[in-house]
Amino acid sequence: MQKQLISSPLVVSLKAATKKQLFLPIFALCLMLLINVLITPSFFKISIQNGVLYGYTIDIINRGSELIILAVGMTLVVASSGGADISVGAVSALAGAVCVRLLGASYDSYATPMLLAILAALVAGLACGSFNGFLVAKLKIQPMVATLILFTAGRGIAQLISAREINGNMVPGQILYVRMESFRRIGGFFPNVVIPTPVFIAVLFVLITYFVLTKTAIGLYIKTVGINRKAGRLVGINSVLVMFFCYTFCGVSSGLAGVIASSRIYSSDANNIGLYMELDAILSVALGGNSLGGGKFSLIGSVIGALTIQALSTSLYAVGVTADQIPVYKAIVVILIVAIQSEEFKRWWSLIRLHRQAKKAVAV
Amino acid sequence: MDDSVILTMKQINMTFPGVKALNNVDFSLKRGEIHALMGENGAGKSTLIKVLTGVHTMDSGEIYLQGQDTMVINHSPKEAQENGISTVYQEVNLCPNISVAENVFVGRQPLTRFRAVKWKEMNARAKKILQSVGLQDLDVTKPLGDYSVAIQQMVAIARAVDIQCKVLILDEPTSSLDEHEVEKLFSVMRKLKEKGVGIIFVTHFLEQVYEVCDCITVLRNGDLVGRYAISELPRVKLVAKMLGHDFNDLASLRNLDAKKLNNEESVILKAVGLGHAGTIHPFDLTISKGEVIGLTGLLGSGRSELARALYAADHPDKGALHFKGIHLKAKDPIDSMKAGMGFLPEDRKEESIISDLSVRENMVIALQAKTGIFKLLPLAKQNELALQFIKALNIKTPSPETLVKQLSGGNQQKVILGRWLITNPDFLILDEPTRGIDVGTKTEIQKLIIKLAQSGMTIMFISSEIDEMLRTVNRLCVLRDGLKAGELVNDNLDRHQVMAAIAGDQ
Amino acid sequence: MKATTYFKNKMSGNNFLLFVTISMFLLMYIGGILVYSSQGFGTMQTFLNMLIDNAGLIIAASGMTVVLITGGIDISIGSVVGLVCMMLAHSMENLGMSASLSIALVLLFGIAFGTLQGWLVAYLKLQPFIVTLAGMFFCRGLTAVISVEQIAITSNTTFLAMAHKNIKILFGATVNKRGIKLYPFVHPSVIIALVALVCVWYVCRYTKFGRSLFAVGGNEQSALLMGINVRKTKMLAYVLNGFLASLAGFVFCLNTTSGFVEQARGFEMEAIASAVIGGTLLSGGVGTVIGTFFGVLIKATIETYIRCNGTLSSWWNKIVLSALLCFFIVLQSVFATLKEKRK
Amino acid sequence: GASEVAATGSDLITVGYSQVGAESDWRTANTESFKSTFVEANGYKLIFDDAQQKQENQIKAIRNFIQQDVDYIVVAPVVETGWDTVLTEAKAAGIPVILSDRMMKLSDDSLYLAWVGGNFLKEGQDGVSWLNDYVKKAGRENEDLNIILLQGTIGSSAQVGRTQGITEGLAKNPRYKLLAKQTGEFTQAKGQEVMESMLKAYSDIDVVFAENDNMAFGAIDAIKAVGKVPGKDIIIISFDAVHEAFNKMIAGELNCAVECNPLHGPRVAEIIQILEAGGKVEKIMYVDEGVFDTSNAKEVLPTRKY
Ligand SMILES: Nc1ncnc2c1ncn2[C@@H]1O[C@H](COP(=O)(O)OP(=O)(O)OP(=O)(O)O)[C@@H](O)[C@H]1O
Ligand SMILES: Nc1ncnc2c1ncn2[C@@H]1O[C@H](COP(=O)(O)OP(=O)(O)OP(=O)(O)O)[C@@H](O)[C@H]1O
Ligand SMILES: [Mg+2]
Ligand SMILES: [Mg+2]
Repeated sequence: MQKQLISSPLVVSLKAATKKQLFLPIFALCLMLLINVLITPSFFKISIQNGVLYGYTIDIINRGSELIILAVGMTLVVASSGGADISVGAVSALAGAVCVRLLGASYDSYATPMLLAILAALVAGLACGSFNGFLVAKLKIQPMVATLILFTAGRGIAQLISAREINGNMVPGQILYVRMESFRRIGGFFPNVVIPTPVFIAVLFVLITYFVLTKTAIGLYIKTVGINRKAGRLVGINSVLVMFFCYTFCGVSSGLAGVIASSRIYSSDANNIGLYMELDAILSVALGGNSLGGGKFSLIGSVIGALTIQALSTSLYAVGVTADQIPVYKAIVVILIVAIQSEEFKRWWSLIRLHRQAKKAVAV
Repeated sequence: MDDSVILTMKQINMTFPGVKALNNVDFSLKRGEIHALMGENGAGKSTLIKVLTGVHTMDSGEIYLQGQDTMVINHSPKEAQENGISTVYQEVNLCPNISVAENVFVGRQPLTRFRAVKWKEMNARAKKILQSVGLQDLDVTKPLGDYSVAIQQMVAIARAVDIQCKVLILDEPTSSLDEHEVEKLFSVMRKLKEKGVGIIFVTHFLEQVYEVCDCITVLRNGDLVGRYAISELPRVKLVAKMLGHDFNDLASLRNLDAKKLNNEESVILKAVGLGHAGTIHPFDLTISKGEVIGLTGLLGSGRSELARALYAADHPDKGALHFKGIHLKAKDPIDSMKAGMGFLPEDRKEESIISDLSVRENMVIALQAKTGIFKLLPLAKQNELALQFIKALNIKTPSPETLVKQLSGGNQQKVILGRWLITNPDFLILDEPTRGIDVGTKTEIQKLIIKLAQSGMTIMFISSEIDEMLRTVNRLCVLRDGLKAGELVNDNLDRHQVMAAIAGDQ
Repeated sequence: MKATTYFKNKMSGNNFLLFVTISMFLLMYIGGILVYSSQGFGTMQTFLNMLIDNAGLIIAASGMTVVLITGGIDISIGSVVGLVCMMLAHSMENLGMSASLSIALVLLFGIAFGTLQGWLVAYLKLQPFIVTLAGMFFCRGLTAVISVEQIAITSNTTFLAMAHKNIKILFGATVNKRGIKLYPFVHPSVIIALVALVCVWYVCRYTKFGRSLFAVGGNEQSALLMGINVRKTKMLAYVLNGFLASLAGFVFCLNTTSGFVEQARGFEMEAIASAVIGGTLLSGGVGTVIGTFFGVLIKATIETYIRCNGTLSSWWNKIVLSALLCFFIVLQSVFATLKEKRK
Repeated sequence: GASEVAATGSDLITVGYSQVGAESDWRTANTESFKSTFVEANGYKLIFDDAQQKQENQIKAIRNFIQQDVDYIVVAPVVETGWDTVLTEAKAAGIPVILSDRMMKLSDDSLYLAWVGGNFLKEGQDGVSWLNDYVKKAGRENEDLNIILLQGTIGSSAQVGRTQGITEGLAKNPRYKLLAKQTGEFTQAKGQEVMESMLKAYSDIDVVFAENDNMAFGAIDAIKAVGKVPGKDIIIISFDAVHEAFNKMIAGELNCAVECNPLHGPRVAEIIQILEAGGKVEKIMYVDEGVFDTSNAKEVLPTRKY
């Protein structure tokens, strides 16, 4: 045994392990895309129209950007605390509202410089995230319950922020519009760039997160805290801080998603930005092969999960399933994917195979 | 076949990913027999038991029970219980959230005619059963989690003993018990034996084997070494069979350079009136560099609490601690670690093992935390450290990337020990480090402790085994009811003197 | 002396949270009477309205509690309630089924759906959150498949009679501004809810199955090794919950006598919040339906505050509601930590 | 039962208003209209309740109004059905009920006194007749027009009424071809998403009907994204006529917005005054609604209250 261990190079086994976890999510995504091609032959067709890339696949990646960003944040939250942050959708709406309100509705200038407004939105997300983090990490309130507070309040605050002057008084609950073209570039295209900006942002965000997780020990800390908080404390990890970090990070990612979403519609729609996104984000994490019980996680898995979900929605739209009925198909596909990924299914599968082999052997 | 055989296992094979845990193992048990199952850590003892009780599915093999002509395969512990096999598993496997009484009776509560649980009767019966194993006035309505590991262990035993069975399996039940409780357990076992129950007993304490067992089966690396009557296998031979080679006896070991240490200038740690409300009364303690100090006392006397207070695992609310000449105001373990302490806690499952992480990650985590979050140890370095200590501690694992939860209990303990050695602390607290560790390794660990002390590390050693302590420590600190009751210098102590000091009737 | 130790024992562990919940409710309720007496807060009917309005929630939250105790979660119940309403409306209005047949049908559906989810969770070991999230999508979508239009129950007289039945309580009558004497009343749904609550309480407290729920929630591995059929227990928890969700749907439908796609959206969150306020832990192993019942009442009290205030806009409504929720949860956590410290 | 109303105690008339929520600008304008009408200065006390788009909350609110013993209950129902039980309770307590915005389907019409609201069906028809006029003016009468309909949330009365009005109106003209209808759930983002896929599926679209302004804004973006000019290449007609819609019309991106007037408060106050005076009221009362397009947007905008 000793020999075996020395002879098996670590790197190889590491790669094998990650491959194993990612194999099924990737497989599911590919299957999803394959079905799409069968239904819509032009699915993979990408053309350049009006100076930008155009096609179903581009739509999926573009529309999926916010989901990817949210899924990344959600992954860390789930890994460190074994619970989900259900406030991400509402926080996105809130951050979007902050950004739009600061930018103002003028046709020829911003009320606040754009970068500053975006920064403010991210700070708003960060504040919400740290509020959640404080409740979960410090006060030890169960994640879903703690985040339920902002889940309810977030849109209320967003509406409060979305105030506009009507006949002399500020009336909240309005949809505010940004009239400056340059703001739309965040959710659209930069001049002479063929790739949608959200895709850039999402890729950059994933890369930075990945970099942080692999170049510092935070990834290891998160896993440790997610698996055994007490043990983590005794080996010198401040679990409160780690969880706090994860929730705050998730808040920032919600803020970023909110900025993109509001830039797409260049307005602050407190009611609809990020609506039900928390569910999709949690689903992405699960479809990526991650356990919702916390502990080990794969960031890339979640990204693939997010793409799978977006591909699913886009293709259901493409087939012409009505919006109300989409959930039925979504449910079935999701259950199939997670069932195939489950340990138990693998066990059954191998049992069946063994059985067959045994039968064959008898027959021979 | 012999009429009195109640359990036969034949040609049992069991494979885990990367490990052949059992290889054609045979086992049989007679009526009224106490049968010791022996072997090193990772020999396959627990696996054999789990295969028998349906926790694991074996690859191949046959199991027969008396009174049933056909082969029996238990698909679940429930089925095993119904087939008359009652088990105490190695790690305490009870539910901390429900009451003690419920833990004893869950799944078999006394019911009224309308199938309603009779709470009063259940509590009363639980109380009686617990008394029979020596737990007087325990509040059986309190959640089990409120009690210490030892008590939980006794509750688990009480539960198993109470289940009407033909076969009783005890997988290292004594690892967290003190002598008094062990005695109680033995008397219960003897009673059951008289009733004709066959008992499988796993332990790493050789004396206990010779005290109660009739018969020994030895496993090594998943292979059956043999089955022996107790009389034909003296201690030395047993150890040799377990290890597969001869073995220099423990008695030869002794930490000899004890006295020369107690001079003031080499004091490394000094606690003045340190205490933590509710667990340990304020105490004074001075420890010199290179010393091995033992903590001794009865169950629940506060040994762990004292250690935890020193390490700031429970932030002490009274007194002061001077460590390496500075006033250490540690709020959290990390502060103590940075100052140069290490702490191997008592409850492996709850407080040490990070079950879903690999052996490597489990080993380097403490050093990583000490180094700081932004200075990730390079993978090569992590690997090097892990391999070094896997070798040094002789940890049985297919690879450093194996998940630590897949190791046997004893090997998990070694991983944790390795975790702290990697941080190279000045002062290392070991709370029951040898729990569940086989004789061979135990000696290794004791030797290691002495060696580390000689090389300048200061060690606090807590163990329920007095002999082990006497062999390794320079000084013994006696605790009673959360109070530091006195100190004994280990010049020529024997166990009787220590026992007397613990009991408090000098 | 004896009494205090008895009390101390009762207060230990998880009873403590229940105690906190009940006292909080009483405090809040009395506070409400003091502040909003002119808005009719103190009348008996206001209290009964809390029960009438939340009859469905009481049932669904009880079911949720059972699932939470096992360490699971079920976020599909809102959709199940919506679907059940739609099925009832569709079967009685469009298919002309009798009330009893449709009710039996939807209850059966609840059991079947609970079984399916339970099987996926317990036997296929899928994560409960994901399974029931898919269940939520599925039921909501199915509701839309049956009909995207609202269906009102107008022709089934048995059902309507049941829905409109007022069970009068013959004391505590009030006379309103218009000189009309109003007796306090409840709807049959309240009786159903309370009976269901007591049944679930009994099951949890006094049956083997009920006790196994706690063991499984406390530590699944240990429960398995102690000889509990973990998979069956978990599955049954979901079956029971599925049944209760459909019963809640039926009760809900008595209140609204119609089916439409958006009905009972977010109901699961209310159920979870009620259970948690009532001292149930999402991590499993701890909880009582009595606590959950008071959780529902606390939520109802908070809502009644907001209604009696009568000036809050939508946004302030949301913010105040969650601020109160936050206040409550934090207070609960502070109590729990204080107690932990004392130990 | 209105004559039973006795002026007792305080002389303020308490009105309980159960509002749907704050899901759109239209809705907040509607709320504002109530809040500014039923003020103490006018002799009212308003008890406002926001149902957060949930019928069950409205039912709870009505029960609460009965407990608070209000003089009038005004409900803007989330949905049309399912009100019998609670309105029976209100009737038993002798409190008159006035409906706003949406209608209720009730087994017994005596459960409410009056209804005030817009006429969705007529709005739909107005939209089509505007198109008829526009086509005539532009001289495109003999052209086949391909039309896309972006529907609101399916089942909502605005969607049902407008869809009916539009589809019936379009069916009258054989030159109009309704290519597809799909719901954009009344939101800008969904509207854009649906329009994008429509533009992929159909290369030649002439007219888009969006059942509210927000979806129209989304559609405008989707159209711009493929390089077409909204308002010129594709005619866009939307409903509600919120503030921003006027800006879009001024910019020429939106051709027409059919008004859906949210200012119901004064109308309801009128009814209450008549009832208080012991008079009779009509059961159904529509609010005035106009049609605006690029030609008059600029003049109208400053006069808009929402
Ligand atoms: N769940 C598991 N997955 C993979 N391997 C396992 C698992 N459980 C045990 N093993 C392996 O099987 C072998 C036998 O382990 P087992 O627990 O039976 O040892 P043991 O004799 O009980 O040792 P100890 O005295 O330390 O308890 C070990 O090498 C261990 O690594
Ligand atoms: N018989 C008992 N009844 C009730 N509580 C007990 C009993 N024995 C111990 N305890 C509790 O368990 C706690 C744990 O004790 P602790 O772990 O410090 O003991 P220890 O001396 O380290 O012994 P060991 O490590 O062998 O269990 C004690 O603080 C005490 O409150
Ligand atoms: Mg073992
Ligand atoms: Mg101890």
